[in-house]
Amino acid sequence: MSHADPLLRADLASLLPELLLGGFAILVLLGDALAPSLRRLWLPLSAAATVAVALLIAAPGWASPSSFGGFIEWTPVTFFLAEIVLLSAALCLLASQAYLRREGLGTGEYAALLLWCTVGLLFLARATELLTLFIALELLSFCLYALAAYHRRLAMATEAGVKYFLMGAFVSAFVLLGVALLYGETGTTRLRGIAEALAGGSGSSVVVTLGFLLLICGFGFKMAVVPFHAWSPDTYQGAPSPFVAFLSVAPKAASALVLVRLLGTVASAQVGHNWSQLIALLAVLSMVGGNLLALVQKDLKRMLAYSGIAHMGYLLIPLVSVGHDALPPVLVYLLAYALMNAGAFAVVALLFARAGEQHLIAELSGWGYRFPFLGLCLTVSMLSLAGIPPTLGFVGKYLVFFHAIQHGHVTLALVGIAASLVGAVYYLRVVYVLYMKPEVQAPGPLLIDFWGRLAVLAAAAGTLVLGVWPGGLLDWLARAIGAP
Amino acid sequence: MEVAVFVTFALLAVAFAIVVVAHPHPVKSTMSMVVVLFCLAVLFTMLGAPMIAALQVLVYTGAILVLFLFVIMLLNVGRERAPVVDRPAQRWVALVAAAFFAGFLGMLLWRTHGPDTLEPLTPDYLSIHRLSWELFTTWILPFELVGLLLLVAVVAAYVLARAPRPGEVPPAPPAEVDAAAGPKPARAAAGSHP
Amino acid sequence: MNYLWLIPLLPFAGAAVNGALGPRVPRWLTTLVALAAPGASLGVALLALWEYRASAPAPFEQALYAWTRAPLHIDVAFLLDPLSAVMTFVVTFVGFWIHVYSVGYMAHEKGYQRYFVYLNLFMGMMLLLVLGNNFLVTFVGWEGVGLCSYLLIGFYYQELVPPQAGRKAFIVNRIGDFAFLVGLFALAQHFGTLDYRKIFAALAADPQAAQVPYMLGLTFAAFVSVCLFAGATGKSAQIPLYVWLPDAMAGPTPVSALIHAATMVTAGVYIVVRANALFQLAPGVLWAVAIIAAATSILAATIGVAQYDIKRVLAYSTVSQLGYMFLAAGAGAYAVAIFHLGTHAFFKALLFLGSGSVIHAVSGEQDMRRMGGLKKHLPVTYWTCLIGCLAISGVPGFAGFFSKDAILGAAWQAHIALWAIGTVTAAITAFYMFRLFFMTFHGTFRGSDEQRHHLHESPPSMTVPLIVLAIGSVVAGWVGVIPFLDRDWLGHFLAPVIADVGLPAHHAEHSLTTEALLVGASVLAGLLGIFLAWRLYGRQRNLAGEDAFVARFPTLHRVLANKYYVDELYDALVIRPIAWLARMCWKVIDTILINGAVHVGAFVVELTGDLVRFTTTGNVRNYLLYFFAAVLILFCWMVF
Amino acid sequence: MSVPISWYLVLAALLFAIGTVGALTRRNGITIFLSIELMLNSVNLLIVAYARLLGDQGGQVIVFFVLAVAAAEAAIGLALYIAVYRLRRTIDINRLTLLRW
Amino acid sequence: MSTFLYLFTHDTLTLVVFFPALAVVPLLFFPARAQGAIKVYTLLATLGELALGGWYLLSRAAPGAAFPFVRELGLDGQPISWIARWGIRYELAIDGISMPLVALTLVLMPLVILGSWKGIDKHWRAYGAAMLLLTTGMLGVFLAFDLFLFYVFWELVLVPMYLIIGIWGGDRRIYAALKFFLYTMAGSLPMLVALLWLGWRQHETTGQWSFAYADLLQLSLPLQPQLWLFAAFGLAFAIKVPMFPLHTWLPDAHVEAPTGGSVVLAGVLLKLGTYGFLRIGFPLFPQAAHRLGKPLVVLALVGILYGALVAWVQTDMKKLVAYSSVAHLGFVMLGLLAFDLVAWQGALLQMVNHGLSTGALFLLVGMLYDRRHTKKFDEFGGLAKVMPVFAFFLVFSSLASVGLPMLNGFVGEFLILVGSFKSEAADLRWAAVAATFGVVLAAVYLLKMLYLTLWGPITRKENEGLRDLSVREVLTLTPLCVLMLWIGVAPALFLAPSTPHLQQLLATVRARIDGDQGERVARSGRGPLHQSAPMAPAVASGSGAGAGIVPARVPRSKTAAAAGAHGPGAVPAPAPPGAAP
Repeated sequence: MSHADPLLRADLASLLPELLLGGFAILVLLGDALAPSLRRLWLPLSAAATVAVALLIAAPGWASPSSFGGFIEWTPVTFFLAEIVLLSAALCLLASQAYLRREGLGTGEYAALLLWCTVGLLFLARATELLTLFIALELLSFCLYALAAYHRRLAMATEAGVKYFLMGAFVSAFVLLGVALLYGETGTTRLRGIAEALAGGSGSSVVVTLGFLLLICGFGFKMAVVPFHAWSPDTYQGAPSPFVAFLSVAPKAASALVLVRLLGTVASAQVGHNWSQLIALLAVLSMVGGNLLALVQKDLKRMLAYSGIAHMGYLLIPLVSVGHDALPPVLVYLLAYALMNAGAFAVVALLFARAGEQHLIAELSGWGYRFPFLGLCLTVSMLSLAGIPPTLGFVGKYLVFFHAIQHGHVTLALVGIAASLVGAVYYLRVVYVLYMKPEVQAPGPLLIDFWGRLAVLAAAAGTLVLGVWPGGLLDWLARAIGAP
Repeated sequence: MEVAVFVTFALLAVAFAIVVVAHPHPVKSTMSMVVVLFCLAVLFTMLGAPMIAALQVLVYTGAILVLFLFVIMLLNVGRERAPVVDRPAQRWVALVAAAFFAGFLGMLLWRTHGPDTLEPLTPDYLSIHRLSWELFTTWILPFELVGLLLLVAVVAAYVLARAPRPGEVPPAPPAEVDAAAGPKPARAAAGSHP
Repeated sequence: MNYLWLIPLLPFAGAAVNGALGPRVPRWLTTLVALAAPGASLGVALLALWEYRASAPAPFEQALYAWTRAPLHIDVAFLLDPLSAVMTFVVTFVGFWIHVYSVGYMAHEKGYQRYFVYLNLFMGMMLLLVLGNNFLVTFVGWEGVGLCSYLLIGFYYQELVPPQAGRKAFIVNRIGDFAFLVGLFALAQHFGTLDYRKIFAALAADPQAAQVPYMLGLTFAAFVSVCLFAGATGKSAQIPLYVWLPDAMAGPTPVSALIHAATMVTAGVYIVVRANALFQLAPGVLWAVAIIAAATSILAATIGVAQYDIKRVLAYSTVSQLGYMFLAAGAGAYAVAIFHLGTHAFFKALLFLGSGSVIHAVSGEQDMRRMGGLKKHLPVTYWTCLIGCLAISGVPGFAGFFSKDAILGAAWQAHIALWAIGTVTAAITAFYMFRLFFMTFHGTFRGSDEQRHHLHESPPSMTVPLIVLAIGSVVAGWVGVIPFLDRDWLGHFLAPVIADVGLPAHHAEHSLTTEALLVGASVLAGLLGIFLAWRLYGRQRNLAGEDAFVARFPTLHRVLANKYYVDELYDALVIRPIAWLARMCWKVIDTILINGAVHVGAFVVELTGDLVRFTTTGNVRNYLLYFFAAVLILFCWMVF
Repeated sequence: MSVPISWYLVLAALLFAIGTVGALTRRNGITIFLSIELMLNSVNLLIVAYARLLGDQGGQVIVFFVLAVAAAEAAIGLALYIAVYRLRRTIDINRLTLLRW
Repeated sequence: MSTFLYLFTHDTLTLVVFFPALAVVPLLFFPARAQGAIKVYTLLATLGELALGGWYLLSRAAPGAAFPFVRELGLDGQPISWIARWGIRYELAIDGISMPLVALTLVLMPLVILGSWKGIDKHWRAYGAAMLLLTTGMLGVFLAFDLFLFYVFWELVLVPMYLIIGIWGGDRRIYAALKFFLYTMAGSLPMLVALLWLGWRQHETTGQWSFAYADLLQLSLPLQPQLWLFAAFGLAFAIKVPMFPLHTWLPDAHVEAPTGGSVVLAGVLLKLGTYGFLRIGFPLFPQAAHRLGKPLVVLALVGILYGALVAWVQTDMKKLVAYSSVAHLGFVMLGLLAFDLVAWQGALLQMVNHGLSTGALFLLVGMLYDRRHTKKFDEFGGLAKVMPVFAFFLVFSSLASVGLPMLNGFVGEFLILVGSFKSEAADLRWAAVAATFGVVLAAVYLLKMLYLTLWGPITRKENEGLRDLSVREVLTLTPLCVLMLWIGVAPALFLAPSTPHLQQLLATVRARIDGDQGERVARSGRGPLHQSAPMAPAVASGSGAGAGIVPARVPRSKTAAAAGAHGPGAVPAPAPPGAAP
């Protein structure tokens, strides 16, 4: 460990988005305590802040590529991921307003926790050092635990929180073990340092393998990859629906990036030999398992949870052969997933009046006509999830499969499409329930507000527009990341 | 001498660790945990980390475990009524897996670091001054993060455990919600597949 | 002669105009259009023939437009050569008079306008068939007449039987058409064109080229001939596809006269003669044609003996007579086949129209057992029918005599057995025709009183055509003899159409003695048949003879009356198995195998999902264990 | 003689495994959480031992942070238990199975 | 952006393709209850599309000549890039092959809307939107000249059709809709993989990213990958066609779909499959197509006969017509697999024909259904008495479907069969003969339908008071019938625009097949097409008795074929002299 760089202003400046968001969260919290009557403002305001930060970080040159002595970095990849995280946070915040109002829940803490969680995610995405990674992970996890159980009056919500918490704590112990082993074997916790040390031949390869494996499993858990997925349906089902729009997207996205980093380190350090097979195995398990399990769900949220598991499987496909060109598919897929999943959960949040009960798909029967706008947006989300053009979901699938094919993993692509076929069944089920079944029951007392609609519209429009014109996005990624 | 101390505290730690996980009464578990942590603190000292040892005793034993005790008492958690586990498979698989894991990891570490010899402890290594220098320069970012983390923890704990505010809908009456009485598995629920 | 295309077009126009006018216009207008179209067509045809007389036998071709262009160029084109000239004359002439007859016959029917639309359409199609300059145009007409036949047989669509009969006719015809089409494909493949003149020119230029092995172990010529003849068996009701024709009598009687006696059913003969160059190159096929024709003729004739439905008797007679024509063709005497085609068109149309007149008179009754003694009520019909019967029986002086005699002569040269069958058939023909005649016109009326009350001679619109056709039935036979006092005038006229492919000519002149003997035998056979009929039916003036016949040969009668059970045989051997197969395809392959596999696949997927879902027990300790176990397993997998 | 470093490491592994067993076999939520704390602490031991082996004070810093995290975690976890207990009057994990399948 | 504006404001393919989709937008602002207005608007939109498209086609077509190949270019005269990163272009183009199908789509859509007037009684707004989107999708498939774009349109078609079946369908509509969707997906997903592989391969070979049809056409792949790719593409197309045994979605979809849905499904959607084979499957993977030709021919034949047989025993009118589609499309497939110009002409024409006649039949069944709410044969009989106009149209359309000369069906079938029979690229004589038997069966089942519905006495009281067709219904059917007759009487006019394009395509394909076979000796001097008569094999072989025809029909020598297969990169041998267009 070198004796370290002094704390520089430039380094602090590179924490701009985190500082802004975190600070804003504190302001919200204070405001909530001081002026409770303004509680309807917090969520839209926070969303606006998120959007503002999202716009702000697009400005060039405010952050150095690497700061705090190589603890965090700021690259186009991180930027893109940060945008995804901020986007899903904004959508979640917007969609939550109606839910929280309907359920009589406080908004200040909610907004603050969500913003802090976003901060944690940004750190997670940026961290290139294992301890920072671990703390960021814990930071965001704490927020997630609290938010999952935010609806304290609901048995389901608290149960979801406890389950998520126990799983998370258990897994974080393993992650920490992994960190410890890597630290012990290489003497450093910086990823680059680890790679260099390993390339230099230090450390026991088996122990290092175990260390990396534990980390990968840990972040696989966060991504809800089979076989580390079991928590996600339970948690999604119990947690507040609009929050799941965030929970199901942002942590997965950041963890995926961490996974990319870890795999990149592993690859450059040349430790262990069958990481590719490992990822391929996880991908296949997730695609097949997720889709099979989603197929038999009657609860919309659980179905979406399993679908999310399956999507993480698709996402892993490019990581089988991790390299520069694996990033665009992953990032685009994440963006697509963020938009369509957030859209879907936002609609769920708006359409299901009884938060403490199951969200049966059958309840939506015929509501496509009662709620033409929401129905249409949900349909768009479903089609995008199913990978039907011209949606961003399709573009994502296309890139993922294309990557697989370019690297000779045709079998993986074929498994992927077979799983997609199963996937189409349950996504379509939502569509047909919406439009093809006669209405069986009138909705309960719903609250469909402007912000919710805005979130849904943004998600659906984004899915479609980027699906039709993905060119700019892909060009940008290619230029920024320098994929071949 | 050192070996004797190590063996004593190690055995103690293991023994009480077993008590922690095996004792049916949470209070006893927690108290055993105190012993374990104390033993570990001793070992930390032996490893040249007196600062950590002190923190261990202060933070862990002094704060965290007391918190545990408070909560246990608050919730009035008694002995586990049923046998420790109700599904033998879970227990046996867990035991075998853990044993395997311990054996494997232990063997691995033993094999890897068995021959390693330790440098004698240097003052530098023991220096708390240097440690804090490290903490506030190299590790400043995690340090800041941990600050936020603690804030989050406070808020989160408050959000979760606070009493309902005036005007807020109170929690549902505490009812013994049994899993069996919960929502039926969706398979059995109404709705049809094509 | 550039107006040649008007001949088929005019009837089409008539159909179109009447079709467009609809059923609500005054009946006289419908009649006007309906008669004007074939009338004009007849006029144009006569004009064309008159003009053609000058340039004959050089064929006249007229291409209207290209139906398809390269790579397979097919023109919509017409051809006037001796063969089509004869056919055109027969079709337009007989057709026109049957139209006239129909005006009277259909006067009280509901679908008057529809009837004439169909009938005009038929005329157009038939003329397309005979005037077509290539196989395709002919085929268009060929299928077109089939369609009209379907529509006209099923004219009384509100009854149960006629639509079924129509369907049967169409489908059986289609089976023939299938073969015809395959023949067309072979021709197109081999020659790259379907033009008659190009094909026959190529054949004439290089007959050997058609002798190459092709399909089914046959030479090209044989294969195509087989296909065309198979097509002809459908259209011209030969074994094995003759079964539709008797059923086709469900249509109005003039239809039977026009389509199922005079014109459409002879299309098969026409096509065989048209393609004689190919048949000539396939002697084996010619034999087959002759044998099938002979068999058909005697089979149908014997069935005709035991029928009571007046139209059915005539139908079987038609089948039998068509067999005669094919017999001639099979014996290589193509001109003779056409000769008989022409004479038959007259006398069979006459007979059908006569029977129509009878049916008209007895209020739709068709069973001869409930007729009798109509002679005094229907004098015109009686006398014209007598002429028809005499003609078909081959009584000297009447048309049938000449053509039948020529056929038997050709058969004699081909093989004595063929001649023998032909002669026996002639006797049977005479017998059943006069059985019909006596049962209908002689004796006492056996129908109900109500029918008796309504007995009347038909209106002039019906009797005039009868008379015209009766004259034709006499005169037509002399055509072959008289015009230039050249025996076999028709044969010479048609000669350019008959291919000379260098094979030994089938028919040299008979010696005079042989000739005389043959003529004598055939006349004798006819007279014998007439005599027998008179003995059984004419003399006793009631049905005693019939009863005696039935009593004497009950089994034979049953077999004959049931048409040798051929329909039942087809039903059991062809239709039922195919229907069974179809149901199997549907119920077993489609529903059980394919859909079943899909459903089972879907079920298995869902079942797997349902089983796997129970791993998500809801107990978080299980989840922890999953994680832990997975880590361990993956680690072992990674390390070992 | 000094204690070989591998003894510490093996001890840490052993404690970690014991903690795992506790987490996997207990049904009382608090005991499970306690077991997880035990796991964390065993990792602390591992890190300190490694730090000693490497002669790197960074390891101690890590442990310092881990302690803080563990404390925070305890706060949240126990708060969650309280929330659950309010509704269900139990923190028996086996009974928290409203959400399943 | 300026390109964008330009494309939407000029007489372009883009406008033709996307006009219906644009027309959806105002539709969304209609109040849901204003069904009448929505209907009229939708009809006007489809008519507008017909006018636009019709103008586009007519202004470029010359009677009797080839339809020009028109490529959609940007303002700068360059192809328009869509996803530049992967060389994906927004490349629309039209030629004589797609033109008839585009025209068919344009003509059918207003009729479909007219035909749905009464049958669709709810959610007209959604129905109109789905139909219009469907139009865009279908036109897009026919006009896309970039494979990626093709795929996008291909999938785009799926959703509206799924909704149409599922929302406005019969009792088992959801099952049918899902089946339709999943079958199609099951085909199109492997196609996507194959497509991506192809794009990658293109990049590997040329260093350029491109999915453009013209570029991929240049890619000569070895046999092995070709086989896989063809299998993947072929699966997608075969499901859409549908070929036996992948057809079972069709009867369900047809039976459950509303009238309009059935018409579009049979009229246009099925053609996507055959068009795919013709445009993509064969030209891109000629050797593979040729290798797999035999099994495919067998499937096509089975489809013809099996479809006909099963149609025969149906008790439901729509199901009968649906199975008849299986048979008819079997003919098309046979024609395509013959690799013969005449057969291809016929196949292309038959695609249109089938769209017209089967479309009309479905419309008629729908009209009956509107009146009686049943399609079962038992419920009918003797309708000709009460509904003579209906009877006329039903007979007319059935006869067209049966393949009666002078109507369109005959032309297509005749050309297909002649072409298959005389094809030299594939030995299909017996197949053609067997297929010809399908013509007989067509008569069997369609006449059965006529018999059971129209003829005989009226057996049910309900049928006695049935109204005959209204003016609207007659207007719906008349254009179809006019076209059926027109094509039947003067097919040359309809064949002319596409023949040169087909010929060119065929020459490319044949050249590569021949290269694969390395067996040009036997047919030296003989082009794929005979234009001069007589050109009997006998002529080629002189008067040597019987020997002339044999060499041309010699079964492909195994060794020669294998040699072709092993050729590295399978460089296509130069075309035989006659094969060049």
